[in-house]
Amino acid sequence: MSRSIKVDAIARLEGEGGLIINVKDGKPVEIKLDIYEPPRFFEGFLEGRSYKDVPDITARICGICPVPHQTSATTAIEKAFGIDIPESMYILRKILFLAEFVESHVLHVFMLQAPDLTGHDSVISLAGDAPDKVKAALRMKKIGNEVMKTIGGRSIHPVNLKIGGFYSWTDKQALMDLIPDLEWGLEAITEESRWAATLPFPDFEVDYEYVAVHNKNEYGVVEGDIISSRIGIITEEEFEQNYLEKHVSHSNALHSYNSEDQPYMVGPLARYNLNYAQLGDKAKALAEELGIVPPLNNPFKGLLARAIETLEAFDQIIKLIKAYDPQGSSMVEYEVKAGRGSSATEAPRGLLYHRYTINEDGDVVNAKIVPPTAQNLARMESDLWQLTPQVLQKEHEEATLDCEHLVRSYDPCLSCATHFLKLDIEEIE
Amino acid sequence: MENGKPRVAVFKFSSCSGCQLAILNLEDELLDLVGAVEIVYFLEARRLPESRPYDITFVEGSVTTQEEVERIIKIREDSGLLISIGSCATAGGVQALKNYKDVNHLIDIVYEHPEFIETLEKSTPISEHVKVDVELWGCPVDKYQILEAVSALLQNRRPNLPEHSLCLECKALGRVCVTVASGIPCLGPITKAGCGAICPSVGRGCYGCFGPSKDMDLDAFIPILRETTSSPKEAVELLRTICGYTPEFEKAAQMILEEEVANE
Amino acid sequence: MTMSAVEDKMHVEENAMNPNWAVIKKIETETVDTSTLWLEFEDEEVRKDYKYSAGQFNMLYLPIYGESAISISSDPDQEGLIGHTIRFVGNVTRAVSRLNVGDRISVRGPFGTNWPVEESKGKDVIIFAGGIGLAPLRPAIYQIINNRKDYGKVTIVYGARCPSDLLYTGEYEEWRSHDIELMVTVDHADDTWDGLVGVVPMYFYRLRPNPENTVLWSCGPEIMMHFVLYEGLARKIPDNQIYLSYERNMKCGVGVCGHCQHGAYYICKDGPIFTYEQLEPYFNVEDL
Amino acid sequence: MDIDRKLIDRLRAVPWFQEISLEHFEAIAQFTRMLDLAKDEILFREGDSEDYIYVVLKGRVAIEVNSPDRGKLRIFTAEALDVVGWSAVTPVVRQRTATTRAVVDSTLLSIDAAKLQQLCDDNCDLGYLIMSRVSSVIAGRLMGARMQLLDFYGKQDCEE
Amino acid sequence: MTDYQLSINTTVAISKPELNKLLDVLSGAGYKTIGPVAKNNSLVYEQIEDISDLPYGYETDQKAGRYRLYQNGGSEYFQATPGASTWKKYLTPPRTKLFGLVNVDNKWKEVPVSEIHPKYAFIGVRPCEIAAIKIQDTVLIREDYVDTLYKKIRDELIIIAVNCLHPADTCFCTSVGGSPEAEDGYDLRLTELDDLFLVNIGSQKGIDMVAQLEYAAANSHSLQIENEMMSEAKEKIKDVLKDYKQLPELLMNNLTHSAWEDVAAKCLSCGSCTSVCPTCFCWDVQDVTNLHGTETQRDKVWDSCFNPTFTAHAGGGCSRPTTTSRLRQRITHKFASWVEQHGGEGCVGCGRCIVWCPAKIDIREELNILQEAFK
Repeated sequence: MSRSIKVDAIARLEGEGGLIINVKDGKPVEIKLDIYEPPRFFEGFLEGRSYKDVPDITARICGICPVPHQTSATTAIEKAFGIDIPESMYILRKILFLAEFVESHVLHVFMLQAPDLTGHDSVISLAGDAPDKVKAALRMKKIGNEVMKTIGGRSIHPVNLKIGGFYSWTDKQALMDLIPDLEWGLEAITEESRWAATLPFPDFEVDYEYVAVHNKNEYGVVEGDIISSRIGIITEEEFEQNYLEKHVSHSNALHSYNSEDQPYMVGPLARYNLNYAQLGDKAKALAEELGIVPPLNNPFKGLLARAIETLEAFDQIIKLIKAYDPQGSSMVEYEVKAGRGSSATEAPRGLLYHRYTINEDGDVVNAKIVPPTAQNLARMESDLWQLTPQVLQKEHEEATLDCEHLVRSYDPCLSCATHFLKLDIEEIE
Repeated sequence: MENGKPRVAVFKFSSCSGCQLAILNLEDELLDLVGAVEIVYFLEARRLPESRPYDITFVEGSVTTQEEVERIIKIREDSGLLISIGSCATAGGVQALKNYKDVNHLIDIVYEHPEFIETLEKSTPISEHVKVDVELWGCPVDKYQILEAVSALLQNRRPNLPEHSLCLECKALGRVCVTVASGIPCLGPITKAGCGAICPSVGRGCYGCFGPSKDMDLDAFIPILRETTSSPKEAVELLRTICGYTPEFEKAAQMILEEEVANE
Repeated sequence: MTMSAVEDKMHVEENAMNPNWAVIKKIETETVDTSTLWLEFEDEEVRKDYKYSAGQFNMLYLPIYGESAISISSDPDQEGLIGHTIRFVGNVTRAVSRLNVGDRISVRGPFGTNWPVEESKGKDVIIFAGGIGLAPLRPAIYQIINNRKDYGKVTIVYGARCPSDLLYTGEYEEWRSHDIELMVTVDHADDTWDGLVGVVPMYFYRLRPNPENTVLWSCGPEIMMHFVLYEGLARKIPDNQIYLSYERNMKCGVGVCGHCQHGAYYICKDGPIFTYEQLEPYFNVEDL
Repeated sequence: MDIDRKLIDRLRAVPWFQEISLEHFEAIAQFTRMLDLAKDEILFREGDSEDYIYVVLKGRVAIEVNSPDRGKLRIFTAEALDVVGWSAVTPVVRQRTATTRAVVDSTLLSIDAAKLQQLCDDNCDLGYLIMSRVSSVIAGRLMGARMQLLDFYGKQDCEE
Repeated sequence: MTDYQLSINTTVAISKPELNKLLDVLSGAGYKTIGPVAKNNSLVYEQIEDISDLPYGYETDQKAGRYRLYQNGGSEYFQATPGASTWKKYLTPPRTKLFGLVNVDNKWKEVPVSEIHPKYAFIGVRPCEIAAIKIQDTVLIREDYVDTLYKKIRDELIIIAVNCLHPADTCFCTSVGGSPEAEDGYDLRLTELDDLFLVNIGSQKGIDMVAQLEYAAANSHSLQIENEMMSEAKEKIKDVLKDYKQLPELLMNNLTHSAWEDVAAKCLSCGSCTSVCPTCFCWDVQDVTNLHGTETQRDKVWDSCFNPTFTAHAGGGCSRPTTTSRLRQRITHKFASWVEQHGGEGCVGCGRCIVWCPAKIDIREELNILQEAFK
């Protein structure tokens, strides 16, 4: 008996993709994530562009996580030029960065994944059942956006970040004015996390290799080394030697594999499991209260990691705003020179790696961008191979939803995946 | 139109999804909005089976593949009003930067197996393929312009969208002109208002993401741009950032390139 | 109500831009895209005080849609409803077209200059109107009829694009009965049309005005008025006896928003009706 | 030859003929006659030879051109004292380029164009007078045509 | 010096720090004190609470299309010439609510305007800016029309003028009948000398303010220095406009001259000049509605004769479709038709339109070119 689970267009994803699972005699024989995001060639058209344009152009890779792209690009190029930025700039970048975590995580938790766990087709119908919850989520999301807007002019593709610092300092008072809202957000996410912990997550556990940014001074997101649950800490420069994107025979998509040819996971669960110790007290206290201290190996529970990270983001933003002390020029002086630099940041959906080679005129010689979703793609497919037999006894619709839900729980950002290949959909008899 | 509520769809073409997110970023108005219209297709938020036809269709993204060419024609047939949102949809967007390069070369750079890549030579705006009723510019689109467009359609009036240059908006907001005060190149004088002059607000020049303003004057602008940029390359790249594929900005870039050739 | 709220309220009431509500009492369909709305102010005081002259206009405001300058087309000597003949071509007027009897609309006015109805007593009057341009002239026609013996020969040449575009067709016989020569012409005739064909200025050749004792009033598309003017001047009608009604993008009605400037004039305040003597310096200045 | 006094009086009453001497009126009257047209009766058709020039005395006469794609287009309605068929007395005589139809019962003076032209050729003073009158008719019609071209009132859906 | 009799036109001297006391007096009386602040490489009019907010030790270098603000190590608060900011942003703000309406049971009801506009005290108003405010007065407070909001703000306004001792190269107030020395229209007028401010009293309010300060009678030496510096300043301003008084006739008689095309060739049609002009007043009205069309707010917003929709017709098209026609409108309005409309020219010679034109159009030069061409 054969059966196909086919989702032409998975809803509630960033970007668009489909899913095909072909089953024969109770076992999956083929699983494909069909990414029909057309290629956009960022790495290609960056060639020859001035280094100055890179943050603005790479922001457009993804409307959901422009800040990590901007930050990875900026930091990588700053490394190529040997630029060190002072503390207050780092603080401002981190505030901007974490504000996007708030916006993106809240969007994912409440508007994209929560409908799966509450039996709704969308946040629109969820809003009918639980309007207060949705209103609270919208307000939290708005606060994240407001912080980004205050620093970057707008929350999607903000305009203030530049190589060597910022175009201008953000007025401290303008940020201080947001603190009451942020404090409200901190309370609200605590409350909503308690609710989230009660949601009926499917039983499903996988032994993952987690890979994330690791910063010895803090819960790493903006910059740091790379940590893996398999090989420990490596430098950013070593990333490309250990984790490769390549073609594999069973699929036409670019997949990332570790040096042992195994898929690995990036994203909130990876960060949470690897860097839990560096979370703030408030986050840890809530995690303990909810009984979700690592290890957390259920991909569906990425939602809970996101909730805790949102709390951590609110908490840190408040502290960082208070510590923010803009002085002097908003950008450091530097010299344009030939060089190569790479940087890894944590986009809300996982590790994002940029590497650039710049010539003496400041033009990009080549660019390499490894977005989180590309890295997770092989992992998602592996998970689906494992999940499918478990859900096959369910009604077709329900089984389909479970598979979709699994993909959604990764919060894949398909626009981000700058170089997926188009897959041919095959039906088996 | 069931229950008098217009059926609204949101479609994505080649893009970063940012303009769809702009809709979801209407936090204060979102619940009101979904109450006023019936959102029948908006993949980033929900999917309903059998959603055609649509009264109001928003299209994000540009056309970069043959599949997209065919899809937009179909969507046009299914749609009452078609509104393109964001500069990918109105101008070809950032991915139109590939339009200046050999597409096969680009494929070679990015992909190991070029034979699997299906793409068109150029990234093109929606209006190059089908009739578009309203264009909302910006990268991303301004969420309040989306709201204004929906309000206007619901109320059967003309949407209030500025066509004038960014300079008017910038000055009304009390921003300091970066070209005059700091000698920074700025596309403001030839760019449509609507963004809130955010770039001059942080002390940088406009990079034209809201597209060309109406009745602007390239002959007068090119000398200023050349004077404020250090090289023709910088001037051309500024024009070719987000909306470089618009006829106006493309003409401006050509004028600079031709001038450079003439000077050599 | 707190003190400051009272002050704010006063501020609202004083403001010249504030709405002044009127109710639509009657709607007469004139053509496929033109109707006459008959309005009555809600406020009795306003109703009593409201006086206007032939050729003046009001700013009609429909919330959400905006404001539009509409000339008054009713008889200034008659108390009661105020008529506005509106062609539904713009954002505001198309919204007005969807209104019904009993709906409210705001009316600011009256604004602008008027036809020299009083000053022209004792003279022959020639009126050239085109399309919707007959609307602001109708009040003057009524006033002439009201005092017909005070005027000499009265001639009206009225044209529209096609017979179905003609306004006030039901009143022509009445006008003619008051010893008014009325020529009606259309650009595009159909088979049922047995009247004149051609644009109005062309018919100037049929008139034999005594230039010194003639006033010429014209309202219609600007290009039409220009040709009327040329014909009038060719027949030696003095500059200050030729009156043209101009139209520009009028917003405030009181000559302060700057939109309707034409040379040194604010059309809304110094016009809309000008003598050619006034307009002469700007005549044929392109895109002024 | 009998001189039709009544006809001369009609001619003299036409403003168009002002300043013409009695002698010339008598000559013109020789080749002028009164013509009654019933409603919808055709005076001449497009393609007819140009033989007469007319002056409308009473009623209304429409001048219409037929266009294959737009149908019948009326370009002028002549009323009392208007001149119709002026092209018949211009130097180049073509066939009629328009159709003329009475839209109400009408009376016209019809003047033999060839004879009028001959008369003009023989009498330069009269010829000048007639030709300047013809030219002002042409100028008027030309202006009218031009203005119609401008489409003053803009495009609208008309029940044509 | 309590025995000193203060009256209008008295000049006293105060120490520079005493300006802080004046700010306190004003804010104590409920005034929002606005003055020049160095920001984003320019001077911007913003709220100031302390004299340290003022651009101390700054000067400017300006010419067509260029404004540079830099510190010169000097010790003056008011040496730097103002930037693009004008006082009109407080007197006729870029967007003001005229009224709000809410639809209740299919009937529109007015919602009173609830914005409270503060009482302003402007610190450091230049003589040309006083002239500009006077011009706006003639436009907005007339027999047949009163802009009530403007009048309200204006009636309560306190003007602390400052004489221009360091006019910029783009200044041409003397060419249009002005002077770097404020003659009237202020409550107090400051002249900044090395170590003190000379304060001339222009109104009863001015007397009341000075009475609360530590002041001394201005000595003749200071007054002499003031005089000399004013003369120097006046000399520094080049009298560049030829036949200024002939302009109305000359411009209006040559509306169709081809020279307009030449002048407009450089123009971007961006509207910057009208935005920074302290006398430009054109505005538009817009309805801002809610989604369901049940609430609307009617706003008055700045407009510009360079806005493509400025002369738009209801049925499509516009009266001034070209850059030339729009620039001609601006120039003829400022220098010609304004006289007929409002009894005087619309230009005060502040030079903002020159400095802040990205295309470097210098109105003085352009007027001279036009004059040459029209002769």
